[in-house]
Amino acid sequence: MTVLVNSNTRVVVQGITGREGSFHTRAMLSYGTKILAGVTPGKGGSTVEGVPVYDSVIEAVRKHPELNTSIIFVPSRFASDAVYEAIDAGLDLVVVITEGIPVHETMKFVRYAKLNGVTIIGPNCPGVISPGESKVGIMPGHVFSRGRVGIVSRSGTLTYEIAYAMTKAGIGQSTSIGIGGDPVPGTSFIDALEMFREDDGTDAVVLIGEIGGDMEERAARYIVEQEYKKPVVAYIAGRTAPPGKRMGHAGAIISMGVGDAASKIKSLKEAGVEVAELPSQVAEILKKLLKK
Amino acid sequence: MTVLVNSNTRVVVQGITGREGSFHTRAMLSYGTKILAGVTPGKGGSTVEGVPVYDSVIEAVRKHPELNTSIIFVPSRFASDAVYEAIDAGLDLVVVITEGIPVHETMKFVRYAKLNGVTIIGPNCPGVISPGESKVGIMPGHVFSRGRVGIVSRSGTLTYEIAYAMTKAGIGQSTSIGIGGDPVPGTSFIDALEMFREDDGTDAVVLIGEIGGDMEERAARYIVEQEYKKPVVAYIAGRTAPPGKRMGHAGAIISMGVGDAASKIKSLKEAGVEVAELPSQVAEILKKLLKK
Amino acid sequence: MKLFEYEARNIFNQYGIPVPKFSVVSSPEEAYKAAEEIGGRVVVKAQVLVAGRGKAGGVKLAENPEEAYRYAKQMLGSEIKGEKVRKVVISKAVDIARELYLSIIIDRSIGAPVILASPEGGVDIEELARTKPERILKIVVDPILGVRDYHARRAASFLELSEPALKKAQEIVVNLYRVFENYNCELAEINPLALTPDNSLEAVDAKIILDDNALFKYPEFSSEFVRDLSYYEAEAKKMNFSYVELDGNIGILCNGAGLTMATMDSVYVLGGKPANFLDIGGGARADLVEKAVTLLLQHPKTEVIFINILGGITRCDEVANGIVAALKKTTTSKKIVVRLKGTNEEEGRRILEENNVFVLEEMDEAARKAVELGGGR
Amino acid sequence: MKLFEYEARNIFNQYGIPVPKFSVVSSPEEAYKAAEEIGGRVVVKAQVLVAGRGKAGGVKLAENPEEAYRYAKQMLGSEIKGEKVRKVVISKAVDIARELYLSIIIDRSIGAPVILASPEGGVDIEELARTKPERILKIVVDPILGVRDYHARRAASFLELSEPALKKAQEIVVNLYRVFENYNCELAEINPLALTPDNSLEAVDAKIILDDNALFKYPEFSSEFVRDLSYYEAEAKKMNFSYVELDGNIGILCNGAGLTMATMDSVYVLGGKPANFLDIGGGARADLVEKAVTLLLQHPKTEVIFINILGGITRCDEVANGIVAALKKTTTSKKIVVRLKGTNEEEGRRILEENNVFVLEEMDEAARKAVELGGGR
Repeated sequence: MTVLVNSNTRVVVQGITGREGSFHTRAMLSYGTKILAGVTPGKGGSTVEGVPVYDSVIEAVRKHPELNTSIIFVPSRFASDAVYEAIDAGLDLVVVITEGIPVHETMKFVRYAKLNGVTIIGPNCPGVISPGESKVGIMPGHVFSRGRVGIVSRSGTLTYEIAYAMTKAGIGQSTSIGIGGDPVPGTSFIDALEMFREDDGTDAVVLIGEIGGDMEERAARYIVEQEYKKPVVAYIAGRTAPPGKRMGHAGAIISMGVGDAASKIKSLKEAGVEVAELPSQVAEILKKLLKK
Repeated sequence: MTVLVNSNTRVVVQGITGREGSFHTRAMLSYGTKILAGVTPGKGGSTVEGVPVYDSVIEAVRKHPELNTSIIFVPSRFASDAVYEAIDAGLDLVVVITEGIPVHETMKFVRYAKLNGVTIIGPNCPGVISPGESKVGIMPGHVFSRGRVGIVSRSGTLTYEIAYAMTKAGIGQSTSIGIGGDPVPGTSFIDALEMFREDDGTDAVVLIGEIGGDMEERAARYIVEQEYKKPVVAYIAGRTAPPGKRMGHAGAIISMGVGDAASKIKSLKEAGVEVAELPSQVAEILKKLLKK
Repeated sequence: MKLFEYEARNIFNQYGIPVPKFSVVSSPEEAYKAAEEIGGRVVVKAQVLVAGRGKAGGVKLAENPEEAYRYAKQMLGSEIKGEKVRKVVISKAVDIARELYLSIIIDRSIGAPVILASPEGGVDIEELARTKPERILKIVVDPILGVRDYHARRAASFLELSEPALKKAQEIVVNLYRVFENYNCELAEINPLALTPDNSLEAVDAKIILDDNALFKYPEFSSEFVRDLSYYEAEAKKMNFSYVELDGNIGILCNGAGLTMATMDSVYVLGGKPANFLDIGGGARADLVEKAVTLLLQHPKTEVIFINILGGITRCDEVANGIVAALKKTTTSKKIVVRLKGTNEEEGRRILEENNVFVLEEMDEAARKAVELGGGR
Repeated sequence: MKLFEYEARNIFNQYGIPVPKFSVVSSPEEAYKAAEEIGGRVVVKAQVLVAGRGKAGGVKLAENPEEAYRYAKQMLGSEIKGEKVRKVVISKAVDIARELYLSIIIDRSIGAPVILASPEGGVDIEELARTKPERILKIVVDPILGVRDYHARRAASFLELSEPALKKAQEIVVNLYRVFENYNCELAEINPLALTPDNSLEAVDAKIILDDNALFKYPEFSSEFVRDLSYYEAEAKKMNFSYVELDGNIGILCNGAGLTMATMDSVYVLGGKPANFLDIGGGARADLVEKAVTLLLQHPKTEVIFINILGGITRCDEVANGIVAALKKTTTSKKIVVRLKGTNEEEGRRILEENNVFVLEEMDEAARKAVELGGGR
């Protein structure tokens, strides 16, 4: 089994006619993702890569009642509206690729989604892939391979780096979740750990964190408190990052004394999580752990 | 059994130091309701009828973690704030006695409560009583008696009239819910019917409706669609009310062709509900039905 | 509370909803001047709150200021469906290519605002809902979220418009929702929303109903304008009673809206005809009861007064004292039937019986008595 | 983006948060005039964005206009912790009975705004959180609900005030939240909030940090004021790169924030010292790569440039072309290590090797090579 997306995932692409939207629609389709519809207001009636385009999500859902997932490529100024539209239309999972959404807007739609029982991945994220089943995101599909290790990560390329090393080492993935680099993500490390705990297709979890906030520390606490059974291997980026500087991601900043890598690494180690020093070591540690 | 309130109900009275609040605190206490705390901002530290008063609901809840229910007597301009405060403090049931709350505010807090899994009774309602167990409201307790018929009603005095007749006829009540006379109530007839359906202490339901809106018609539809098993007896007030006029309650108005008594009576009869012509007949019909 | 058209137009103007140029005037001379200033053809519209003023002659197209003067003169001071015309609106006449419909209402069934849009406006929306329901789009808005662009886009695109009117319609939806929310409206309606031959939009009529419970937020509407109330309605309002006039001869006075309606209905079911609905609310004291009874005693149509009180918070002795006080101040041939039940019932009964007022214990028998005294329908 | 104190003060003024009378000036003469106009003792405050200006001599109490002139002259044009002082605020000196703390921040852990209040202000809140956590009240606000009166009452009552300051504090909480929300703040802070001997309140300092992602909503802050950036930072910003200066000699250029940090860290773990963080983002074309490489080639501290690209959307051939173009335009003695992996990897490698640029396949070995060339720490 996998989490979040699988072969039953039916996708609507919001912002399908944009450059990013159409490019990744093609890439997702060629990976095998079932994309039934796209939405761009005012472009209803056209097609992109053979996918019918509608003016609104509700229209798409009426025409394709099997739709359960949205992926959003809408520019940041319009992205929140797109998220609410997806929630309103009754979708279960909304993957927000868009970078640069004001955090006040994100706080609101994340909270609203939670109250409505809708899962948000992102924003500012690469999306979710369950190798061989469905890719709802912008990651290069070929670096992933089917298997039994879950990945949850705040970063994109670094995840591909680690997944690629895992794949090369013969360690496949159940699902890789990119929760995104924003300060307030729709899905947190704890949420993902919880999903993987319940998933009988996942034997171990790779957690790829970075500076900023205390999500890693909270994950560590969760692992201890819940006596998390599946082994977790972590990598934390940003040990050499100076305080007060935003390192690429909106959320990657050590501020007001919170968010440095040392504290995260310490917490995770104390929770029994093996923390890799180099990205390449993640696969090595997994190999050792999974042999047991 | 009963619904909504019972001997485990622990009440905080919001607006306890006001005229209404203190009067009904005394009445509820003498009925046997367990009132642990009252709240009036700025009056923390005092007592009303021996009940300690706090400045905020959260404080009351910290001091009395058993609290699960609030009853609100706060004036209409401040009532919404009081409702949000009760929801925020984690109470399960909020009974809003206050009349005159703008419906835009009610719409919002009712929706918000629903999303947060909190039950609202009212606004503009007499509250809830489970005779012999708990009275969280302003109704005269002595007209009710313990028994196995549920009452749900949009009105106050009319309910007492009918309950009084039932009591005189030896037909007691499991719980009587006054959902209130406003156009957007926190709990609807359908919600109440659902509660009574699940309650093994309730054998039949009395539904007291009135003109305005289509809650009675929807209840009738629900009874048909759900093949409601328990007998329902209804009384609808306002057959002689002219259209376009507000009959006392904010919600009691026939407008835009919707809400007249005839339509409600017709729908209920078609759903197999016996509809009394006079309030006194409700008890008579119940007697006949319960004999079967 | 329904606003006058010109009040609603002023609000629309403030919120960026396009409204034809207009003036509100209260004399034919002003009407002439306004028509002259606006130029071209104008519409003269009587400012009344009753529905259907158009068919009743309250809306006229004037070709020139002289005609505007004449129509204004006809309308001002006249009555339309019983309502006196105190002001008229002089409004630039708009060329209409097509009439659309747009409104936002509170849908009681779902407890949420609903946007209603139709490409076929100008007609009665209830009528349209019956005949062509598929021509009305209904969009539910989450009240805690408010209107969003995607709602506005859906509503606008249902109106069968092309750019630039399409984009303009989206803005109008958002702005109408802002009006709806900021003024606590039960209804904010544009019918018709006119599409002009040059592909722009104009709100040719404007209708706003405010929630009475929110009126305190808008003092500008509560007192400044006179809204027609009868003497009895005005008096009842002063005392915070709920009062509605009916056609019969049996005056009804109770505590609680539901009980008052049920009492009214019982009288009817038992063969009588209620003269009014008068709910004095819970916990009323003697002085208020006195005023309520006095009001009904004054009313010419009321022959019998049926007072039905179920005392909970309300104390029967207070009620009795109020009734007696009212009777002492008036000499009346009207018959009074009182049903008293509840808190301090015995004391109340004693007070009344000492003053020769009939007291019954059960509602049905009291209603029967009232009908008997009233002589039936 | 952090606002200057005077910008934050102006916002507070607009939102009804009491601020001592002040002027912002950029010459000693203006300072004199402002002090004269305000009257009495004034505080001269250097407008810089770095923290701790008080201890660095950036805040002075002036008894009279002459002193204000002198302090302004000292401060203007000087540097405080490396930041040039371009403006000073002349602010009425406030008599302080007690210093309070009030702020609203985004709490990332819970994804919601949090109101922080303490009766002990004037000190560093992080310090207070360590030493006396029980003296800080933390109120979580539901972002879709916003601030409510009950939040404001709780926060205000924690400040140990009596009326009328208590009521005023409630208003300040509500208004500060409005600032926080309407300006998309990461932080809106009043520290200290001064309680004066006459029981009123004044925001003696004002701190606002805006969310960079929301800056487009506030063009008044984006360009009007110069914020200190180094040449390299300014250039990187123009091209939309994420760029941060570090202390070492190995320049880091990658695609993706996480990978850039991991590359930086790997260099460090393997014994080297990164000179910067430069993330060119996903899908970068040759011309952008060229500009990024050129930037690092120009930087004096950079001796080795380590380019680590994992191509997904980014194409390795585009990257290679960019690198080659940059190298062709400059004569440099700097050493370049390239790790290329992913889309069009072979083509990229070919292009680079034809131009005598070192290409490695694995990140670790490339990092080791870079450290070796950089000579270690």
